[in-house]
Amino acid sequence: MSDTTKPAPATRSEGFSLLKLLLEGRAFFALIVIVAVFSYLSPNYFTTSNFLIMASQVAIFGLLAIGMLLVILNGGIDLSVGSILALSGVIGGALMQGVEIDALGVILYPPVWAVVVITLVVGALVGAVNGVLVAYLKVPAFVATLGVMYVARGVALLMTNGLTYNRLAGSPDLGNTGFKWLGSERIAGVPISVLVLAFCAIVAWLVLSRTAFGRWLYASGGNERAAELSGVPVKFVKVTVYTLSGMLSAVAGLVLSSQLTSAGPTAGTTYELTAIAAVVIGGAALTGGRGTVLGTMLGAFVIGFLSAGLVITGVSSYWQTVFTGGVIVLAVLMNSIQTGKGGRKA
Amino acid sequence: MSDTTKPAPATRSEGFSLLKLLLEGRAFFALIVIVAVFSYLSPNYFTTSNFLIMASQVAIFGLLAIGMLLVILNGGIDLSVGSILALSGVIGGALMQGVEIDALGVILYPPVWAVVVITLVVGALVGAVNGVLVAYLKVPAFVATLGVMYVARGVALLMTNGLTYNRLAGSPDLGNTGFKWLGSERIAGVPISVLVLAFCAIVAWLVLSRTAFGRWLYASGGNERAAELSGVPVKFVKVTVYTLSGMLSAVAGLVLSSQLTSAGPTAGTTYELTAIAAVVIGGAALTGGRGTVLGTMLGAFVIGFLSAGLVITGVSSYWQTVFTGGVIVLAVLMNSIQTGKGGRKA
Amino acid sequence: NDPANPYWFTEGEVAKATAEELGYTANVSSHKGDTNTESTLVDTAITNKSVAIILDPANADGSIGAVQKAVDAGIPVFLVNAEINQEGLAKGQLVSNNAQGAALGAQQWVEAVGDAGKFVELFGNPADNNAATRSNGYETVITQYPDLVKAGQEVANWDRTQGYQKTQSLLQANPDVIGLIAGNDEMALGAIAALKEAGKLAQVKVGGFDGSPDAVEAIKAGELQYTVLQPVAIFSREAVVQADKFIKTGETGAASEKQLFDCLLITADNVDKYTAPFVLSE
Amino acid sequence: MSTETAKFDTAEVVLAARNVAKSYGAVHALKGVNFDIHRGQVTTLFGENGAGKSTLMKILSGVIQPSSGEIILDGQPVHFQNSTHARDLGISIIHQELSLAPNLSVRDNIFMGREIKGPLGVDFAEEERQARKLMQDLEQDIDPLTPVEDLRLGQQQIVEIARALSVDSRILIMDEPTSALSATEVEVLFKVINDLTTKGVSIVYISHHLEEALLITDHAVVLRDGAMTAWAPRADIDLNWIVRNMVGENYNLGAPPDGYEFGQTALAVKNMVVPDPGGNAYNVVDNLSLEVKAGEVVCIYGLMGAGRSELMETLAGRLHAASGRIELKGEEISHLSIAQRIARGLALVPEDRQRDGLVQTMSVGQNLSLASITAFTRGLFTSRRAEKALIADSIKRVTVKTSGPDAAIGSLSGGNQQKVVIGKMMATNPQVILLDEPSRGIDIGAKAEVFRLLAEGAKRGLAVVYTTSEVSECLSIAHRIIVMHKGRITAEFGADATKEMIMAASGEQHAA
Ligand SMILES: Nc1ncnc2c1ncn2[C@@H]1O[C@H](COP(=O)(O)OP(=O)(O)OP(=O)(O)O)[C@@H](O)[C@H]1O
Ligand SMILES: Nc1ncnc2c1ncn2[C@@H]1O[C@H](COP(=O)(O)OP(=O)(O)OP(=O)(O)O)[C@@H](O)[C@H]1O
Ligand SMILES: [Mg+2]
Ligand SMILES: [Mg+2]
Repeated sequence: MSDTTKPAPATRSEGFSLLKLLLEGRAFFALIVIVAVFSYLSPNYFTTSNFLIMASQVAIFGLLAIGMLLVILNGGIDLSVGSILALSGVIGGALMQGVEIDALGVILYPPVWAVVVITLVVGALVGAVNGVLVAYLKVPAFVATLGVMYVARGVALLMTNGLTYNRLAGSPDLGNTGFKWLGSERIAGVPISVLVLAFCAIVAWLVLSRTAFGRWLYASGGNERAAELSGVPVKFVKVTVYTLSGMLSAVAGLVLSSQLTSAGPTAGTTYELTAIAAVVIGGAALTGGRGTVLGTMLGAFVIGFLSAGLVITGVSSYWQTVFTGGVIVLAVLMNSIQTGKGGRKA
Repeated sequence: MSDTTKPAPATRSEGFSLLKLLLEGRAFFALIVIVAVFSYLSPNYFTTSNFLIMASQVAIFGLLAIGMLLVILNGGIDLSVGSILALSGVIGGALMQGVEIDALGVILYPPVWAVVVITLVVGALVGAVNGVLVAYLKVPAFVATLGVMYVARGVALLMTNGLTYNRLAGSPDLGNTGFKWLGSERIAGVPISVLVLAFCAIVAWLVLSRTAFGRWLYASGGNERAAELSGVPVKFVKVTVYTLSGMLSAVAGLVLSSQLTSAGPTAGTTYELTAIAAVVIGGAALTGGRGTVLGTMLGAFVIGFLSAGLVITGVSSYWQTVFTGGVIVLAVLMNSIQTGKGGRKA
Repeated sequence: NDPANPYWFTEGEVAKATAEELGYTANVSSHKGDTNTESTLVDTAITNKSVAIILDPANADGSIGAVQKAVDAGIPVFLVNAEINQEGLAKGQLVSNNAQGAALGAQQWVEAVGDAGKFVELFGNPADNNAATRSNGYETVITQYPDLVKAGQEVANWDRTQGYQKTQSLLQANPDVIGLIAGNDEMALGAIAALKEAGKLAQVKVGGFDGSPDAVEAIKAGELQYTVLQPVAIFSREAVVQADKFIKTGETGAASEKQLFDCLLITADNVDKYTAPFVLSE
Repeated sequence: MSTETAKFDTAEVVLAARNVAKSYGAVHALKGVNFDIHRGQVTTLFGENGAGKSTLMKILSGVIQPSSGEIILDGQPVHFQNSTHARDLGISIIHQELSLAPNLSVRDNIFMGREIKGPLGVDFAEEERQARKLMQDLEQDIDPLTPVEDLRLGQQQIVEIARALSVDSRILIMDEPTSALSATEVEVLFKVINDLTTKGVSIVYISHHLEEALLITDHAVVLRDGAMTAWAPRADIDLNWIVRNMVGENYNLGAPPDGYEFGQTALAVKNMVVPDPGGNAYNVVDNLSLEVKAGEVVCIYGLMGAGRSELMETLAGRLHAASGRIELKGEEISHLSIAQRIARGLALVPEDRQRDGLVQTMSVGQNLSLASITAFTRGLFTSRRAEKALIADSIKRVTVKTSGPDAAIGSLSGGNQQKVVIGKMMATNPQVILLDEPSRGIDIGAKAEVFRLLAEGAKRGLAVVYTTSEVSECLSIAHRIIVMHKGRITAEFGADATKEMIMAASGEQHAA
């Protein structure tokens, strides 16, 4: 009877295979094409310094995209990342300006590490609100995070009255210098923001591929009911991914305001779309359960390198818009055609 | 064995039942609460003239939301509606300014009806591009329409070089007056834009509830494979809904530029989110197959009446953002709780 | 800034034309008010080894970092149109005198409206300090007339569609207003569309700011009372000229970093002198 | 009728339900049932669709909570918080509906939710080793790293079984584990079950394949309409006993309809080749030719993976043949769309009713009328009256048990859902109807009704082609039995064939 079963397809092998990666990663092709084209068009493109600068620009989107990937793997979507980025930037900014404690009449200047921790906690909490709305109150993810997107943005605007916090550098006598470190320092020539991105990406990769949580995430994204019946704590997984996405947005917010040494409440508008585009270009399915950190990073770099290249070569900003849209569709199209041939699913 | 089947739930009845409508339509409740609260807060809210003005503001979102409903019923999503609105407004504007025919050295001023037809066709074509990408090239709807959103916006910017077309009123000696009619005239005291919305809503309602196409749409949104095997032309349905959505966006674009008697390429930014919110507040499921025109209209009115009310009562624009988000989540939450109690679906 | 507004469009075009006249190649890019995009664009300028940056800062506070970055890379920066809240960084800050312009506009507005009645105001994007500067300028003048009562104020983000919708609602809340003063022309034009629709254009007098071609058309048509011309064409040109000087001589040739360019009033009387976008020939 | 006092039996009761009732709103799925599971023995549970079998099993495995009554484990009352809790107490279940994550590999599906922890997070190597071992035990050649979505339905069911086996539980509940398996695999499963029972594991087994279930049962329990109607040890039961207690009368699957002449050739397939839609090198339908006359009933028998589904789907237009002709009443139809084929009188009842048959968001009535909308469209609009008449007619014709045409499709029992799918396609007035495994998961009563329906249709000139994996279903109403193996027809028999002949031709080495 064993003759009725089909042989295992030859390409299936868990081991890390570079070839397979290249073949599967249309995002990788897209990236190579982009780099090649722009290097040809502008002598300034293919330089180490430009790549580092571009990478540090990608960092913001990359961080958001990692959080978005987690949510999308879970079968959800998070529209609030841009707003959380703004809100946490503003909160970080407010803390750097000092907290006035009315009862004592003093202004407290928390040290930078405390600012960072508080900001991350706030981001995580807002993310957790998303998670609770989606997991426990069963609000569709699109709606829940859309609502939170508005609310978080509104709160950020209210906090600052629409204005931007400046002077985030801190001052030595208040003991709160160092905020700029995140955004503008370099270690061995690599901007800190790039290192932060790399760190987060590696952690996310480890979590997804080596831990039980990672498998729970893929399982509940693939078939939530089945995962639940197998004892996967699906609600916990859900709340956690939104929380992590919120926290990563806060990290992005900190990096951004550190890069700019200012924090404004309108930062990050429409970044959610860019983050989603990065994840999807990276091969993830919006229906959940499919996608990798590597792909997402490639997706983020495709978008970032493309827009930087368009600016460097002096393409008008309108054409930039057109090209961005075109590349998003093309990159995903390549995939559809590729799998459309092989896969049996409709 | 007939005794094993469960008795009919009491509320099931095809006939139009007002009570059922009220009970199912949480959007209806939300609307009543909103009207009541603002009427209490401002004497100017509960007046006929204000309702007509608010309705004419809702018209834009309502038109987009009808198109969005069709797409969402099909299990898709259309992020490009705002861009198509802008593009078609700009095209309408360009045509009103006259088409220069180089070979002849003359400027052609098409009559208004021709402008309207051409604009609608362009909107439909852009929509059809979405449809073909989604149905035939199997690009996920989110990505396809995201790409088209960028491209359409970019084209609109390129066409006008970023500027806004003005002087859309036309002039009698060119025989192209009348463009303003759509946006600023009234019939029996009701703004034309509201009548346009009502007309489109009624047509959509008839199509959805009384035609084969409507049935096909619900079926292919509910289970595409089953619909296909039952002889539903699922690809045709898909292309058609995106085309209709594009066309309705063009109608909205015409109404808007007629109201403003000007057409700018940045109009309609982020309107897609508002349109989606209206559809979802109106009870449609983003997974497809569930939703009604009536609900969507209620959803659009909830959003429109809310934001107008916030302006009239003088709430600060930041709080407006917060409230909008809150209402979106609350309205959908009410539904989740309602169905969560009775329904058997998880 | 966002070139979908004729004001910023002219700003970019004039600067570009001037630079090309002086033999430079110029890239015009827009940050659309987003400080992150702005910072990205500055990075690109650095990568492209630009000789000078003419920047319309996105944000008085938020743009300092970007300017700092360019200065650190040894590129002179000239700010136009809006200021940043730090001196000594840019080689020059060439801005129109918003306060003076607002006062000028408000006086003309009071003249048109009369000195008693209710009015409403449309406010620009609050993240842009010009919005507050202008609003304060209006305030200073109008409060001298105690019978002019501000019945409402709405943020319309410099945008025509929002100006239209916010005005519609403001009219509902206050049917008896006699004047509307807007932070820029786009919002004023949106308001005019709303007033026309409500048939109240005769009752409500509207004032704008910027001096855009559309506004000038509206003045000609008698719909808009006046607009305040920002000499954007002048200071854009001047910024490039000073940059050129600085590159060649190390001196900008200007007396101070902050240079205010006075705004001019355009009314029905002098509207004919408006020869090109944002240019009023004397 | 017996009581639950197990006086015939010495084996101790490990898990028992006492007066368990479960209601969903107005629906009383269970009305106070007593049920015993004995150590080291197989208890089979019989009952028609919707009798409450799955509901009872879900309660016993902690998936849902009973409305009233108690559960007794080893003599002590227990309360399961959830399925994980029950699993920790040694109870595992194979669900009737597949509950696998299609995007994950076989290994990940088996171990999700109860990972084997190693020093560096999850010990994937160990999990893989165990998964491989399980596949060997089940005599399946499935690589543990294959994504489940690349497996056929039957193989997925094997994975589901493997997952339950991997838990090492004391009590194993199997809710229709074999609905997608063919005889050979069932045989392997029975071997595994025998091994388990000798080790003291208790089994609950549910199946609509009554003969098959009789092979392993130690006790039989019959549920009817949410209540237990009979209980007996193996020695006292036979097929008649089960059927009698299940549905109250004696059913048989009927005989080939006779007393009329076949008409013209309704469907002809000539040298059809269908490449594997999964992209593999072989052809799933390999140079196959077939003719069916009007009024003829043809049964296609084959093992899992014989290519029957692909043959059916190609005929209906879902898949496309690489070469060959399909003729409907002499007219070539290969180039036509599914809708056009339906309009010309060729209808397919698909194999997987959840995935391909029903639109879950629509009511029973809308599902029934879906394929024949044009029949009640008057001009531009549909006619409510005409549609109602058509639905009422369909419900009567295929005897769907439903509270009304507006009931949600999900509220029907599996068998009735199946009848809705058949009714939907019958409503198109086909000349040829293809049914892919029409009896899957439906009870003997419903099965008999379906076959009666087909036989009646044949008498009126309908050409019927159906597939099955149960030989007894071939030997019911079919005039002709065709055996498929690896995409080819390996044998053809008349109605007088025997079980042994059919099984031998299908490539099954050891006849069950
Ligand atoms: N979640 C639910 N909500 C409402 N009714 C339900 C639910 N689950 C089951 N039922 C009803 O309970 C009854 C028993 O269903 P159950 O699934 O236990 O039947 P079964 O004996 O397993 O049938 P089958 O042989 O078709 O699998 C049916 O009438 C069914 O419609
Ligand atoms: N020659 C072959 N060698 C290996 N595998 C084959 C071969 N032919 C077909 N198959 C596999 O068998 C599958 C055919 O399955 P299909 O569902 O059509 O069978 P079936 O007879 O309908 O069985 P069932 O419905 O009981 O699963 C194909 O997907 C293919 O992977
Ligand atoms: Mg069952
Ligand atoms: Mg099959």
